[in-house]
Amino acid sequence: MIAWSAPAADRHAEPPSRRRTRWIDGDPTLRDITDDVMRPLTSRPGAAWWAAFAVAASALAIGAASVTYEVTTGIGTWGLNKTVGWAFDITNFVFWVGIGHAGTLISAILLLLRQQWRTAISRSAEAMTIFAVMCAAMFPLIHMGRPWLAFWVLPYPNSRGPLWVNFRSPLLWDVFAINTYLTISLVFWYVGMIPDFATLRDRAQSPLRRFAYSMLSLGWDGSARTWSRYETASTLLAGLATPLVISVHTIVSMDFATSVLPGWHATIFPPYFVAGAVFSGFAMVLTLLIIVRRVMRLERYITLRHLDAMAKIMLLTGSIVGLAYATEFYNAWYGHNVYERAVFLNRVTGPYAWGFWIMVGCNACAPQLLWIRRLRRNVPILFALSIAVNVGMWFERFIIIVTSLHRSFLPSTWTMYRPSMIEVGTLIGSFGLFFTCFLLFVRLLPMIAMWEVKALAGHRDEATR
Amino acid sequence: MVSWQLAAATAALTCAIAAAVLARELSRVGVHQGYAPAQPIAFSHKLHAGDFRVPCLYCHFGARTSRHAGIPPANVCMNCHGLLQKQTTDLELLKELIDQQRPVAWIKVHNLPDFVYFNHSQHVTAHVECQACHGHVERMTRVEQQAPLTMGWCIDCHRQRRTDFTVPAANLDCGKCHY
Amino acid sequence: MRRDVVVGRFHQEPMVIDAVHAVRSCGLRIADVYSPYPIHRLDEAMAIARSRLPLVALAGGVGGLIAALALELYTSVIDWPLNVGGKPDASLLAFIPIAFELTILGAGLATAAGLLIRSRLAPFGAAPVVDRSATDDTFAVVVHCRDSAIDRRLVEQLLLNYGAMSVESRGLPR
Amino acid sequence: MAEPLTFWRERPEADTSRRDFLTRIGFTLAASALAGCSRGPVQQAIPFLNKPEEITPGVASWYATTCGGCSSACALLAKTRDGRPIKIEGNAESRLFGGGTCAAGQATVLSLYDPDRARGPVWRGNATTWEAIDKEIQPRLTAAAERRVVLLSGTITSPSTRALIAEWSSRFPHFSHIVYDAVSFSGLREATRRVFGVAAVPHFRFDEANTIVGLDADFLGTWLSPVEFTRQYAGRRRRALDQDRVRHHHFEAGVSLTGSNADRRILMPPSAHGATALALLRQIAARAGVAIDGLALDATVDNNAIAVAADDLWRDRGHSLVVSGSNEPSVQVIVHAINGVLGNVGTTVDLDAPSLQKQGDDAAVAALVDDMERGDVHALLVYGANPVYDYREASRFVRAMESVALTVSFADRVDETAAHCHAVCPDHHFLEAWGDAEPVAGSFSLAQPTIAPLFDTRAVQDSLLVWLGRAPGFYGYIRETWRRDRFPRQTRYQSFDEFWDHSLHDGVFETRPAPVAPSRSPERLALPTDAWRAAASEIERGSRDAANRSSTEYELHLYETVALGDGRHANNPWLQELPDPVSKITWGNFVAVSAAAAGRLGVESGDVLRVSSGDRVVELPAFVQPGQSSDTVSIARGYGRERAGRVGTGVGANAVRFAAARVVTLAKTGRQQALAATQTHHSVEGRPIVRTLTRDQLRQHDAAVEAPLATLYPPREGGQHHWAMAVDLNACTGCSACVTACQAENNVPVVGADEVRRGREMHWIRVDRYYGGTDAQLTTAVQPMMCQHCENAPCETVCPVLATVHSSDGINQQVYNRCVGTRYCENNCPYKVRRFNWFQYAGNERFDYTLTDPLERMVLNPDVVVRARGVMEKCSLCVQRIQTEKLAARREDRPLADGRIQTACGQSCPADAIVFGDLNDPNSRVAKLRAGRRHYTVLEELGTRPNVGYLMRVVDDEREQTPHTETRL
Repeated sequence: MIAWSAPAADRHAEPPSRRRTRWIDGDPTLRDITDDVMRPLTSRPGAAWWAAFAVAASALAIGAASVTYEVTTGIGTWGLNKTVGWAFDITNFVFWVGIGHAGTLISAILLLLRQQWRTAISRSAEAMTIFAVMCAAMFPLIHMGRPWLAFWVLPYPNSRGPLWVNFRSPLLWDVFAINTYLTISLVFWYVGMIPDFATLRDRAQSPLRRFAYSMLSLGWDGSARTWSRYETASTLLAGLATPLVISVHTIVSMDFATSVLPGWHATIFPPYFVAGAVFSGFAMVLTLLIIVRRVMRLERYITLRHLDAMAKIMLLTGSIVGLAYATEFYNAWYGHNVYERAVFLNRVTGPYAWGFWIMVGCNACAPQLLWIRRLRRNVPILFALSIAVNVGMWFERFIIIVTSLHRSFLPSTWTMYRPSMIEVGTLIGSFGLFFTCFLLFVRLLPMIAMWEVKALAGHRDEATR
Repeated sequence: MVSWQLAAATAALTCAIAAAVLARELSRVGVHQGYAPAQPIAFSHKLHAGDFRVPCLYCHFGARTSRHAGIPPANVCMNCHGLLQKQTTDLELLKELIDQQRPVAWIKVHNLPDFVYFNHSQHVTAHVECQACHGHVERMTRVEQQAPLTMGWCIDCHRQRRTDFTVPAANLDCGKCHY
Repeated sequence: MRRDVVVGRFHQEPMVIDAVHAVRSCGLRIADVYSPYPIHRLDEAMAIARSRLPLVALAGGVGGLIAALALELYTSVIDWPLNVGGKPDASLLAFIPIAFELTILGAGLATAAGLLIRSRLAPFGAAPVVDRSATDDTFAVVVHCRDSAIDRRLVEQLLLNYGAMSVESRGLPR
Repeated sequence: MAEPLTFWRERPEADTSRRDFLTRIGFTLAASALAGCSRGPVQQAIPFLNKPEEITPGVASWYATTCGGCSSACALLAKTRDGRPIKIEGNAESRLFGGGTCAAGQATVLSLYDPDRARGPVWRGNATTWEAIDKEIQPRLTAAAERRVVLLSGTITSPSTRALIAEWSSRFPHFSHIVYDAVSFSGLREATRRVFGVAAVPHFRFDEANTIVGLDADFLGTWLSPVEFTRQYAGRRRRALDQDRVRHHHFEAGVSLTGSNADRRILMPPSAHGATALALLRQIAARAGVAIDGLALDATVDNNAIAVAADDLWRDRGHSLVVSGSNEPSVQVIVHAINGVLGNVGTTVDLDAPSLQKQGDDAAVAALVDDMERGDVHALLVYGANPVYDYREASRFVRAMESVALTVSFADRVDETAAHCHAVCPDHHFLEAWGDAEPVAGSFSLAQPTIAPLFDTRAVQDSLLVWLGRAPGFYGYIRETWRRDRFPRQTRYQSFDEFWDHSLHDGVFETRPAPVAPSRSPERLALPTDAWRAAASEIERGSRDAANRSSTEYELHLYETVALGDGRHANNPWLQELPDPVSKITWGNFVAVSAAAAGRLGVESGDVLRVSSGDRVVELPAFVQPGQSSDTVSIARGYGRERAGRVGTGVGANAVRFAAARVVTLAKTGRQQALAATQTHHSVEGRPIVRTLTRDQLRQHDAAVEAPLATLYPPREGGQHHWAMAVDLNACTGCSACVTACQAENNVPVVGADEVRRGREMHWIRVDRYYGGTDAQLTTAVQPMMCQHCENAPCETVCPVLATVHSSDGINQQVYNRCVGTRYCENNCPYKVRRFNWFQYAGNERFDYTLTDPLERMVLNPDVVVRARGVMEKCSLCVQRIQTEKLAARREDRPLADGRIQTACGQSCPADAIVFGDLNDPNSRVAKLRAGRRHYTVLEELGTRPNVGYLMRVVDDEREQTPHTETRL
């Protein structure tokens, strides 16, 4: 027979776990969420945004000028020499790849781990990943002596025999790793945005926007069947992205680990680099979100609890990195290899020791402050720390690359490296590119996954009914 | 229903065709197959090498000993034409140039990039027919580049000469031609 | 136009679940439910079959793996083996990273493609159904009532009882 | 003419006009477009109009000639391609010099194409024709004939030219020929006159000497005849491997190439030079039981070191040798005395066939300047000398020139002296001219043109002939002198033509000369003579006032560098960028100060010092030179040219103006000028990179050779050959001839001082130099380092595009045109021998050295591509030479004999330290050497398995020459 009346609430009592932390402040209705998230997209950008955009764009211009000059004149415009073949270029590459790791980590791994707090930040973290990987991919390209022939690293049939590529070269592994990572991240990001595009489409006022968003939304209608398939897909992609993200930085670390140079040739590199990547990635997410939540007035969704959670991860990964530093030195001492020892002694006491100590201070020591709960929830402190970690992680790569190269096996070849203005300009430019993209992102795309937050809110309704 | 599938299909097809065309064009960059420039003196290989059966190495004697096959100096022409009565405008031009002590500025037909070291004598020593690379010059009134002269084309022959033991083995080391 | 479905609009997830249960226990068929976010318990409520996307992903992955190994082995063992640092032509260890990457790539792309194709998602795709707010804050339950034996008013009443904000009888979407 | 080597005979150079030459190389210009420049849309091929028999485009021909790079006059072979000389190699036929050359000799081929050469005769600053200038000069000469005409020349080793000059003396009663050497040996000549009664420079035989004591004589680098001496020295060391030991004690103030090779290097300030010689004589005499009075023990010298040296000398008496670089007759007298007492005269000091390589006469030059000032000289012809640049009183010389009615310079460019002359009659480059030479009495060599003159120049000898009123044609003149003087002294050939052709083909003709010195008895020499006593007291007087020197003053030690010598090569980019064998500094000279002095002055390397003596001042950067005598500063001469050309002008400062000064004062300027050094770290950090072996160890386990390291990979099957190289560290002196030879052979770019400072020099082979020990006992080790062609090359694995892979015959190949320039290979190379093209060096005005000017591009080797911007390059083991020899063997259907293939570095090495060959041939030299006890590979623990190996240096005492100890250097 048919039950004519609505059933009693207690039938829907939620399992207590759901109730433990509340990841949204206040209790916005679903529509409030839509409104809040769409506000930046509909309202006119404020002065703060324009100022930020101006700075980012001019940085990008500096970078463009530097790269143009370098590509047309020669790598000689950089400070490299016969002994130090890589410095700023690959340092920046590894730095940006590292940054690019938090995004996928947050959305993929935390999704698998059912960490609900990721919902508010995953979208912007993924965006950050994409932009960071773009910046990273730029450097292997422009560091080539003849970048216009870069396509030779691709195995395609050609009229030279055909002459293929060297699948034993870690640089080639990089090519595949970075491109795969970029592709999968883009797919993951886009698929995640389809339902939100639909929302935008249905809310859009101007026909142009409506058309654009309906193109992007691929005709999404929110049908239950689609949703169910959609969730399977997201889980699958997350499951794929997780090993991917780890493999990518493993491969990047192999650029060094598979070489013969003392200070590069180390089996510890893969885990060490992955931890470092996550570390720097979360630092960058923090830096960005602390600004964004303030500027975009999204404190309600990106709460102090979010910051606290990220701080904990920084504390963890930072400690792993610190341990890795220690291990390297232990091996150098224990291994009794004169070249190895010399390199590590040189790192601590040599001409680049200052960089080494910046690295240790920022990466290993500073994050230890995060043991204190009060600091984890103190926004200015967190911000300062996240900046420090970014700086420190850049120096980590610089120290690994330059101090191993400039004094390796034959003392007769020892030299010093000094960056040229062009290299500095290129570094600035990469930041310009990154922030320009990010600033455009926050204005053109929903920087919080509406449907995911709504799901949270919806469950919350249930829980509190 | 149909609309988007159709659209997608057409889009895919267009891209595929475009890519194919592009690839084909790119693979021909720097390949001058069929290059047959007009020469200052309309010398006919068909006449000399074909009809009169003058051996290639009589004029291009360099090929025996040198990296360059060489363009015959005017005095080689005169070896015969000094005696022959037949006169043509081209021959007069040649004689005129000789009188003025001016060498003939021929146009090179078969050009290799500067980063390739090709040695004629090496191939002559290995009994490679001139025609293997230059085509049937003895049938050409105006010489034309018949082979693509791409690296792949060289390699094919070198590979084949590694398996065919009736001929001197060829080498596949990069450093054989690139240094 | 024929009015062969009844649409009930809800504003809260739990009521939707109940309504769906109720409707189906009446022996009525749910055409579909449109919601701004996935409702997990709706799957069993509507008895939606488990997706076969994992198989697609597996296929894609295997394809990528095979393609990668084939490329690496063909180019560096069969087509043109070269002496690179004295290493063997088939340096399988060195081939692993790229093989792995292409596996992931294949699987990932296959998954995405599978999703889009199976759900008919594409540019110029069909416009949404019931109303625009279904992607915002409305849950729309669509009940099949093509059978003339069904009394639509009873169905509408049922939905209203289960907390629908509004109900309407209308033609099938699409 | 079928005789290839004499193809010029039928066409004396005068007939060959420039255009003719262009026709001849016409084809090549197109071909060198292949070799050098990028590829144009339409390429023209311009054949010969009338092909000379001997030239086939693309085939190299070789001509024997004689080096004009300095007065050593080494016998050479010049390699010409399509009519252009492109490479210099030693003439292995030569008994004196063998196949080796020095760096400067290698570079002379580039100076042929120097765009700054005079393009034609110049009269009073205006270009003119030879006819016109002859009309100007000849009457003036005849006018001056009744008065004084002087030919001021550098040492002339050409007997025919000397004969011609003799004709002048007969034609002009008041003509005199005065020989002026910038670096003079007249002290030695004078001493020989005093002791032996003949003014000559003995011919030294280091190959006969078991113990050598050098007093500030850089005989391996710059002194008298370095190529010959290096050959003798290395040969002696090689023989000593399985014989008794050889000892070399070297006393010097600055660190010279020779000093850095010595077993024992002892500090000796210039002021103690005489005293040291005297003390040595005293010790030797004591051992010989020769009673000498009046030689007091001098406290200012290192008597212990001298005693050790004396012991060795005495042990090897009769087969030892003492040489001194001093230009003081008194000192050289003492040195003669020492050699006399030791009985070395006749064995290691050969006076029967003396050296004719230095004939300068300082007294005569000084007198000449006085005469000129007095206006007694009416015509001055300057040939092969540049007194305005390098005469100790240059300004005075210039003033003196003003009072000469006619001054003519034969310089190849308008140099400092020519600029002050009325007429400049540019001489040919020696590669364009006929000539002959007699560097050592009885050893003759010929020089023949290898290219028609590039410019409107004329051989000096032709000018002299013309002005004598004779027809030009020095070629004929040489033939006549040879018919007259050389032909009778041989019996092998009946007809002169036969004799001439063979001499020209071989390039050398050797015969024992009639003794030039009067009969003298070594016995008499073994006793004190008046000459001794006079010299001794002279020295004692001298060293007494040498002692008083204020504390702010430093003794000055001027020296020649291996690269620039006396400065005549200053405009040669290859030599300017050649790292000094000791300091490793390029592009300019510096003030070498000891660490102690640097501390006192508060300066570091790179601080600019003001060096002054009286009113003469130069400013130069300081260089803290390990092993520098504490109170002495060393400055290289040959720099600071004012009219060398666009490359050499203004590089460094001219230190010759201090030649008169004994001491200088130093002051900080506060300015900085980074030194363009190619090596900035000097300690080997205790790493087993340059290995040594004591003679005992060598004897004990001669058989024992370590087994090769295990490898995880299955061995790859190799090809027909397995090329390998062995570098003998026991023979290598570090002279760096190989560096320039490689640069010439492989079109290696010159990048300039700034790029060198940035650590971007492009040399494919470098000579690493490590210091050890202390300033007082400096130990030095050198190691030529080029691509090691590893079997398991780290560079190959990491290249993404297969631009560097291994060849079937063991060569690590670099494919420039495949390279995309990731520099990963460079990073992963443990030896850091790869070189990256940081800029576009060819055809780039910013790098206008050797690859830009069309004239200079003619020196390019058409068989080696010029690398483009952004690609990696490195040593290819001269694969082009391997190809050529393999092809030749195949064409002639003969096996490829061991030793036929020589890499450029190995060929040029005067010490024969670099051996190349095929390991698949167990009897090849290299295979044998690699099997020997001394062989090792650098960093073998990395498992790179290099095909280039090294042979350990053999020492008598582990403490000597092994800079393995941590040092502060």
